[in-house]
Amino acid sequence: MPETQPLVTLKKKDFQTDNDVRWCPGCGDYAILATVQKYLATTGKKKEDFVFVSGIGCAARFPYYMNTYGFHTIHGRAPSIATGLKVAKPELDVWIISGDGDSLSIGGNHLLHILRRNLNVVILLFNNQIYGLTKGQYSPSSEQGKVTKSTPRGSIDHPVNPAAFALGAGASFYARTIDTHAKHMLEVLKAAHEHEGTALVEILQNCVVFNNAAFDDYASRTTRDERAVFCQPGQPLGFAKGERALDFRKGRFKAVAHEDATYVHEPSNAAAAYALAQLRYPVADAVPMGVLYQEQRATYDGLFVQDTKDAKSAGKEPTLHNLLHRGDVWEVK
Amino acid sequence: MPETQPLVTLKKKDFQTDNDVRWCPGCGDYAILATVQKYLATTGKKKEDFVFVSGIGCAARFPYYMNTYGFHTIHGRAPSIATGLKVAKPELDVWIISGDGDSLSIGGNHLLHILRRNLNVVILLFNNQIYGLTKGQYSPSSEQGKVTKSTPRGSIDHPVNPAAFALGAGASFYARTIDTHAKHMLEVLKAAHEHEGTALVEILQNCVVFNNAAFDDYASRTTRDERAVFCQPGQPLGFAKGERALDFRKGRFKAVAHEDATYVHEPSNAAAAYALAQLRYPVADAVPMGVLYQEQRATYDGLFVQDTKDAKSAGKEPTLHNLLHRGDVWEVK
Amino acid sequence: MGTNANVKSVERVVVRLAGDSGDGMQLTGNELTRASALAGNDVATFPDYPAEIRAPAGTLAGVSGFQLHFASQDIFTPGDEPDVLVAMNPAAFKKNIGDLKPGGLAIVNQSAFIKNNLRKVGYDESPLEDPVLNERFRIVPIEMNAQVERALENEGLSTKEIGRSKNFWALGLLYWLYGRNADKQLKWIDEKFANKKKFAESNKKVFLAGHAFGETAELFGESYRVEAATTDPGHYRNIMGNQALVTGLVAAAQKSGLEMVLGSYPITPASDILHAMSRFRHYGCSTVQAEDEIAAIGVAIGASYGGAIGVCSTSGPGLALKGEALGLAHIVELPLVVVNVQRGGPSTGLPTKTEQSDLLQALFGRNGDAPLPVLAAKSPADCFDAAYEAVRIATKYMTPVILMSDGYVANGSEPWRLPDLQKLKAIEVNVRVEPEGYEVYQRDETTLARDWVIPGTPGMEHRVGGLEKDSLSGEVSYVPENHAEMCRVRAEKVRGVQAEIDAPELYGDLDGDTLIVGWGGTFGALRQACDDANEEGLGVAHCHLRWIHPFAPQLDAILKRYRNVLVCELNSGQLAFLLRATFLKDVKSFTKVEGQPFRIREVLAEIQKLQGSSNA
Amino acid sequence: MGTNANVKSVERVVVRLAGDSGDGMQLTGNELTRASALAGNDVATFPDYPAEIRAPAGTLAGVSGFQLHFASQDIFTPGDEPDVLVAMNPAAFKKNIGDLKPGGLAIVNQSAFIKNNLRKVGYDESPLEDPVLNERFRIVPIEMNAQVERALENEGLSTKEIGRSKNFWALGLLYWLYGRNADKQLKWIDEKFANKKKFAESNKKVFLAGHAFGETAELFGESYRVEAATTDPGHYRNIMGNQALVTGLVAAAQKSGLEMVLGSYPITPASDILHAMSRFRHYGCSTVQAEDEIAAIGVAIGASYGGAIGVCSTSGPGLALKGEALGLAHIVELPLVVVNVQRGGPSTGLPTKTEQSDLLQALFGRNGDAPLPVLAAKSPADCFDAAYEAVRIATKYMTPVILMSDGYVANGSEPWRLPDLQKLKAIEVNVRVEPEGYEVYQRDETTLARDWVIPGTPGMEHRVGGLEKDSLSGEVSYVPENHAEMCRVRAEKVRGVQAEIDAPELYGDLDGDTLIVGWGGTFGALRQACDDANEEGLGVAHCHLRWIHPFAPQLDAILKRYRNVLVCELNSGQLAFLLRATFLKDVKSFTKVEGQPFRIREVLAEIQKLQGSSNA
Ligand SMILES: Cc1ncc(C[n+]2csc(CCOP(=O)(O)OP(=O)(O)O)c2C)c(N)n1
Ligand SMILES: Cc1ncc(C[n+]2csc(CCOP(=O)(O)OP(=O)(O)O)c2C)c(N)n1
Ligand code: SF4
Ligand code: SF4
Ligand SMILES: [Mg+2]
Ligand SMILES: [Mg+2]
Repeated sequence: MPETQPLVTLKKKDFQTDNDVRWCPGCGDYAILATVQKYLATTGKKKEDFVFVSGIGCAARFPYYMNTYGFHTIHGRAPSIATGLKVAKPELDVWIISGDGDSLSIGGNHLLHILRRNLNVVILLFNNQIYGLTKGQYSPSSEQGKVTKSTPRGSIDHPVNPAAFALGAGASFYARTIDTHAKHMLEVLKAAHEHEGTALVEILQNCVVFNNAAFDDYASRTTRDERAVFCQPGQPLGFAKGERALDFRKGRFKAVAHEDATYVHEPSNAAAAYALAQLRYPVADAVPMGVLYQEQRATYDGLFVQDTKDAKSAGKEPTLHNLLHRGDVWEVK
Repeated sequence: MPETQPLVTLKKKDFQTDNDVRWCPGCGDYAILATVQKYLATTGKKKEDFVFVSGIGCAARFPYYMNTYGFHTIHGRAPSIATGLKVAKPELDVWIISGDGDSLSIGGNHLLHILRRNLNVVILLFNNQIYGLTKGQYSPSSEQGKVTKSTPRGSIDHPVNPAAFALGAGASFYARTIDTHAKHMLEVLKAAHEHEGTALVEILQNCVVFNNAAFDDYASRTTRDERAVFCQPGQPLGFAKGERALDFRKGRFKAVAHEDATYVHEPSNAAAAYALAQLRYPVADAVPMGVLYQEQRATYDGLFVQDTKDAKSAGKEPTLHNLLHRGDVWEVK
Repeated sequence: MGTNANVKSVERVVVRLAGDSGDGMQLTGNELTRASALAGNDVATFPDYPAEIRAPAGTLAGVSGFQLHFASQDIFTPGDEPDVLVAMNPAAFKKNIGDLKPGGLAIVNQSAFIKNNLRKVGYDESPLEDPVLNERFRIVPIEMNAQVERALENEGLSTKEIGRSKNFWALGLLYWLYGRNADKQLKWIDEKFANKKKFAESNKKVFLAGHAFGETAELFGESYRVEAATTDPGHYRNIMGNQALVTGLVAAAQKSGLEMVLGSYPITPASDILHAMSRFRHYGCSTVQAEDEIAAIGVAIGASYGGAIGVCSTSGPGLALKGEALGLAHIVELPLVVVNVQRGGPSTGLPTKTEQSDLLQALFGRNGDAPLPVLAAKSPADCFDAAYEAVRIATKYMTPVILMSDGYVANGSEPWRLPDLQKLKAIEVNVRVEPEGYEVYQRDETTLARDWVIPGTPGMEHRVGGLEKDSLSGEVSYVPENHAEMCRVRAEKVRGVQAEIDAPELYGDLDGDTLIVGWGGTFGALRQACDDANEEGLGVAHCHLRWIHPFAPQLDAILKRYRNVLVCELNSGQLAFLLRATFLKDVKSFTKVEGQPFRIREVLAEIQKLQGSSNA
Repeated sequence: MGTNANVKSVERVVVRLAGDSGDGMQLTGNELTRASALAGNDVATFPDYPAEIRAPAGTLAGVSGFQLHFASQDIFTPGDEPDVLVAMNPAAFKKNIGDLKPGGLAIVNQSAFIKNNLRKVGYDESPLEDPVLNERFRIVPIEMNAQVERALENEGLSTKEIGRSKNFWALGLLYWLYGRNADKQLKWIDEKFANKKKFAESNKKVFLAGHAFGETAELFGESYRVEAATTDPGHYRNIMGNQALVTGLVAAAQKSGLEMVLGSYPITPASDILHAMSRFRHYGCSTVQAEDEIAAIGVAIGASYGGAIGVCSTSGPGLALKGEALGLAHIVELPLVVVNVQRGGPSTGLPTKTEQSDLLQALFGRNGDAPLPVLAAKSPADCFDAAYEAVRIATKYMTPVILMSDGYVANGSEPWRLPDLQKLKAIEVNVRVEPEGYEVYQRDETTLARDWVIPGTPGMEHRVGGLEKDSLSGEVSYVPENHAEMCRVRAEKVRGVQAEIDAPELYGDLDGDTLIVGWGGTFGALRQACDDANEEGLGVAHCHLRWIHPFAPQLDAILKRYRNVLVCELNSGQLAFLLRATFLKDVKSFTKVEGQPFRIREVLAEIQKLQGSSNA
């Protein structure tokens, strides 16, 4: 979202609405909301230029709490609605808010296509590895064997890996962050927002009611120092308080002593990003956070606008008369 | 599809129906049909155990020409119907037939989910990079800039890469072959059929009417010797009649002199497969064919059957009486 | 049992429990229901979830309610207005006090009436002292928190844990108030918390404390007893609609000897069907939680194609997405049951509220002429029969069947008399394995059903699909006359289901001027309104339709017999529209689209109005 | 121009061209149509594609047909039966000869009547010598291949290329037969093949050879002239339905000053709308070829939300998939036009054939009560008006509108009198930029439309969505009465569109007993049948409905005025059902579900039958 505009000074609270926030007490969504509001206030952009488009789910309630334009659409379809919106008004700053069910179950096809088209929007995927709104069924990102209301003997579905899926779909930007880590989230939001093209941000989000502590092994305040890798371009992929790091060897990341790691993070390396995406705790010792992949590529809306310009400069003058009088016209007197 | 059965001797023509084959003269679909029929005759399996399930498109007419069970369903939904079928009758040998539109446009979500679940079926994706049946609009796999009926000034969509998509979706098997190369196709079909899990085979298929010669630069009888890499496990990725090969360096494949290549094809290396999937002619010098990726993983239907067994051995005797008399029952006399 | 209060015998009681979403009101309600049902009362319940997410504590939006009606006679609804309201906080009080019957009892957790909570719902001061309210109702404030804390003093529980068991205190009090059997409840607590002994003990303590409070405190003048209802002999269970529905499906599968596969994508208020079904795997009934609504019906169709009974369960927005696939199932003529548990529409609408506005969608929501049998369940227990019947018709006629339920029926509960296993109708199945002379669209002469040939059967390989097929061979056919014939015969087959349908049962005063007609979950309200009207001598009959398509035989004659036909439904007049088109009868509509069930008195008032105007 | 044949003047001619899918019959048909239209004839066409894929050469399934009717008077249909059949091979001959008028002329490419081809369609020997056929028809066999080869002898073309230009030879012959202006055709060939000079030259040669053949060979006794029709003065173009529809949409966008975004997923027979629209980008009308049917409407809704006019085009199975999203558009009250070009259903059905069986789906195919305006185009040229009107209503009333077309209307063509730019109605747009006092669901007093506030407008930030909203503020609301009120007002708004609709035009003998009623693409057949019936003195009036929801004012009175009301439609009686429900009038149905349009004489026969029975 590059275009620079006259700077506006707004505060976090300018982005809050009067609505009672209706998530469960303790839900990770609160922190995300606060961080997004805080971030927007730093952008210098005007409230009216932001549009939050969401599907259905707990996460998808988000637009109601943002004092911007907002569209709470139907389950899974936010990307297509956002596409129409951006095509009609490319200058808007559009954010899509979605959950793991919304994006990876019913909305999987639209996520695929928005990513490959590279529409210039930010997508926040609140991944709590559960269907929250419908009260606790396993979701496509739930781990195999998960016992939920709909799987009393444990689920048998191999999970979708949101990062790998995004990369395979041709995402030009994928990052991962954590609901409880406001500082990191702010950083990631900034990188995503500044990216030209579809910036998919997976936020590990705690559903306190139906899937509490799902990420605690590697993303909690205490464990992340040990087991999360906060990727930085040009830096080794260190973790465990700088003692260890991931090294890239023959297409696979292995944990080594920090000083032995030769690989530095290169967000444009597709295969490396894909290999990073495979790392899941506890199979892997550490889980990567931050911008795993970023590539510069023309955006759909950019090409669309260009196409319109080209067509306008090539086409006959667009008058009603010319519209009607095409082809063989004859006159009857 | 492992289970061994008493061998049956059938001929290719046993798999043919009386129906007039209704593809355009010269269409690549004919060769695929013939090769599949030929392959099935080698399996020693009975006609009645095969089911061909398809969506909608030219390719999807396939079941009408197979003298097996067949279900020509609706656009994009064959994977979900196949899932129901396998769950109801896991012993069937189910093949899904689909096109690039059917699988990657409207059916993208179902393809994602069948792949990650790893249902034990073969999927033949006839990729002609066009919508054939609806008479020539660009498809998700069409190259950017393609001029078609619906894109007179060229398409602006960045294409879906079927191989990368499959890998990102968690496919346990992905292979690529060519309509005009019966021998290779036979090999690939055999590997796919013998794989336990979802075996996705992308077949580069020529649509002579709406997208003629789309693969001629690297997959035609003459060019493939130069520019196709026929991947074999444990072998270098040679091409150009053995003169050159692809080498894997820091997550990227580069063409080098054959003798300089140190990498041998390792179908279980996910990142390498992903890097191979990125190779598109002419950006890359060569395009890989054959089994790019294969992994052993439990199948959905396998787990399903196991779950049923477990539930049956754990549950109360399944009688109607027990069904009704659950919970607090009281009697009124 | 010595008690400080009189015991008064009453015929029926309506209790409404209301509190924060986290206060456990649904559990409390369910337990009291179970106890009442076990005591032989007829019961009817109405859980009313506020919104789809747990709202911040103490807000109006966060209030969760549960209404229970128990009686010594037959009852049909959870009751129009509560006799007793239990309000756990100011929000619950504010939202519900207006519904309480004048003179009714309000048991209020006074501990929650602190400034902060009062302010959240716009009370300047506590309403518990409001003289107007106190004149109108019998308000009994209790410091429940203190009571609970005292009971758990030495248990080593956190404040949060202590706070969470308030509902067991209230339950104990209600047990005392209605003389329920406390021992059974204690046993239940033991079982429920078998893995968390600590909570079992504390909850039992709290429950007994509530019970003892009723016994000792002199706050209540009397306690009540509702005699057992004199119901038909048999075995009974209390059951919720979605549970009964699944039981009916499983029973039909079991009876048919076939496997069943439920393909479903979670959606309120249908999700419990998926949950319940997932526990019947040992019956050969399995579930696939699909990636979306379309895949869910795809899975069900695939399963039916493979010789199992394919089922899917959804609600309105999901049904909208299944239209195309339903057309496929229709044209390939496979058995399939699609359950639609209706909720408030249009669009996402009011997802946790009840409505009947998907009827026309069920009938017409797909491309082309593709008629399907459509039937509806009228009460929680009736879901069993309706589901069983849906499977029976689907397999016998080789057709998808749409079964309509709604949020009110799905979540409500009532005692269910277990059916006589001998009397369950046979499930007819057309599976064919004989290749000789097989033609794909050959039909049974009576039912017009085609044969069900399962892949894997030797010698019968054939192709099916969504393109029009030859009326005999099943090959693709573009022949104009063939298409006409196939459309005709598919429609005729579905119309032929009428042969399975009894003439509609007429109830009430059959010789009056007025007939009220309904379908689905409004049954109870209409039946009671009919009784009430006849008590006033209004001469009203009630006819409740199980089948919407095809309509029952003789419905035409019945409708024409009455001067006033009032079709009552929770939508803007959809059944009325169908009846008008089918029978050219000028039926009148009484509709309500508020996400709430009918109240008996609303229907009664409408009858009075109608008769007034038609007599004028 | 010296000629060896008499020139005979006739009023009307029906020509049917038939050949293999690869024979270029559609192009030939279109060119002859253009020439006839340019010569001032009234014309009507009916292309009849065989199946969806090009079948193997020479098979019955591969036959592609094009029927053209041109006349010196007003005509309404492509004609029931051809006067002239051009058959390029045995398959084309076999499939079509039965339709030829007795005594009609069959021009046959004898070169294709070789053993192999004959065998493919089950002829043991050439039917061209069959005495029975020769008695019945005037069969003129011509060795076209030889003729074409001779004409191209020294052009250096391959046999395949030579074979491909046969159709231009046939076109040349037809030009001679009907005295069309050959110069214009030659110019057209030059333009069409501007980039392939070689083909331009060869095609011109072949065309002229065909023309000369007519002139010199003594095979035809006479050639024909059809005078220019005496039509209303004005400028005319020949136009196909889908083209006219897109022109209407673009005209409306242009008139409104707004951009337009078409979200579409290709589907027969609607794809040409996408194709045509993709060429109007310079008008600010753009297209997004979406990944699926749902995304297509999603894009359109998003565009409307962003202040453009969102449109999507589809056919029955696609509409089935859009139901849920249509409900969203309904509840958020954004303008949107959904075009449904109907084809044979149910399911995939007969994708290249015409039908009218999606009407009830258009009205009811979504969850909840979500009424939308629905209108239909009655002829190819009328698609312009209907599309323009659809946009006008959508923006004025802030509502999705469903526009029904069908395969017959979409692919057919007729002369179109270009509308007077001055007379095009204004497109009213409710865009609001004034924040003062803005409420999301505040409504215009007359139309009940809410304001259209485009994101980016300062000071008016607000949220919309699929949950029920407060009737003023637009905040989420679960208040029962509010939901009822919103449902009521949304329905009332849509009903209010009636204010825009003229009373239906009645045609024919208004004082008779019988009224025939139709909608959509059956217009021509019904109109002509009405004329024919009145010529027989049967006293028939015709009323053709533009609007299905809401119905036109005064329709009630009109229907009630006639003893016999015969509703004719290409489905199993869907409009009839609606009329019966709405007006309680016992209308009769005449239906046809064969994937084919009505023939005039079928309708006439039905009228005769009806009158016979009703007089009996
Ligand atoms: C068509 C349709 N089917 C089903 C639903 C029910 N539904 C609402 S949200 C949801 C899933 C929510 O999961 P997720 O996207 O992970 O969001 P969360 O609630 O966890 O934030 C489902 C299944 C729906 N709204 N629409
Ligand atoms: C719901 C729906 N929308 C649209 C269509 C039209 N349609 C049929 S096949 C097809 C795409 C075919 O492309 P592909 O899958 O690549 O198959 P191909 O014809 O190229 O083999 C489309 C858009 C349809 N059948 N159903
Ligand atoms: S259910 Fe889970 S995700 Fe939803 S609001 Fe509650 S805690 Fe958050
Ligand atoms: S249109 Fe293309 S893909 Fe379809 S049958 Fe013809 S050549 Fe084959
Ligand atoms: Mg979730
Ligand atoms: Mg294709």
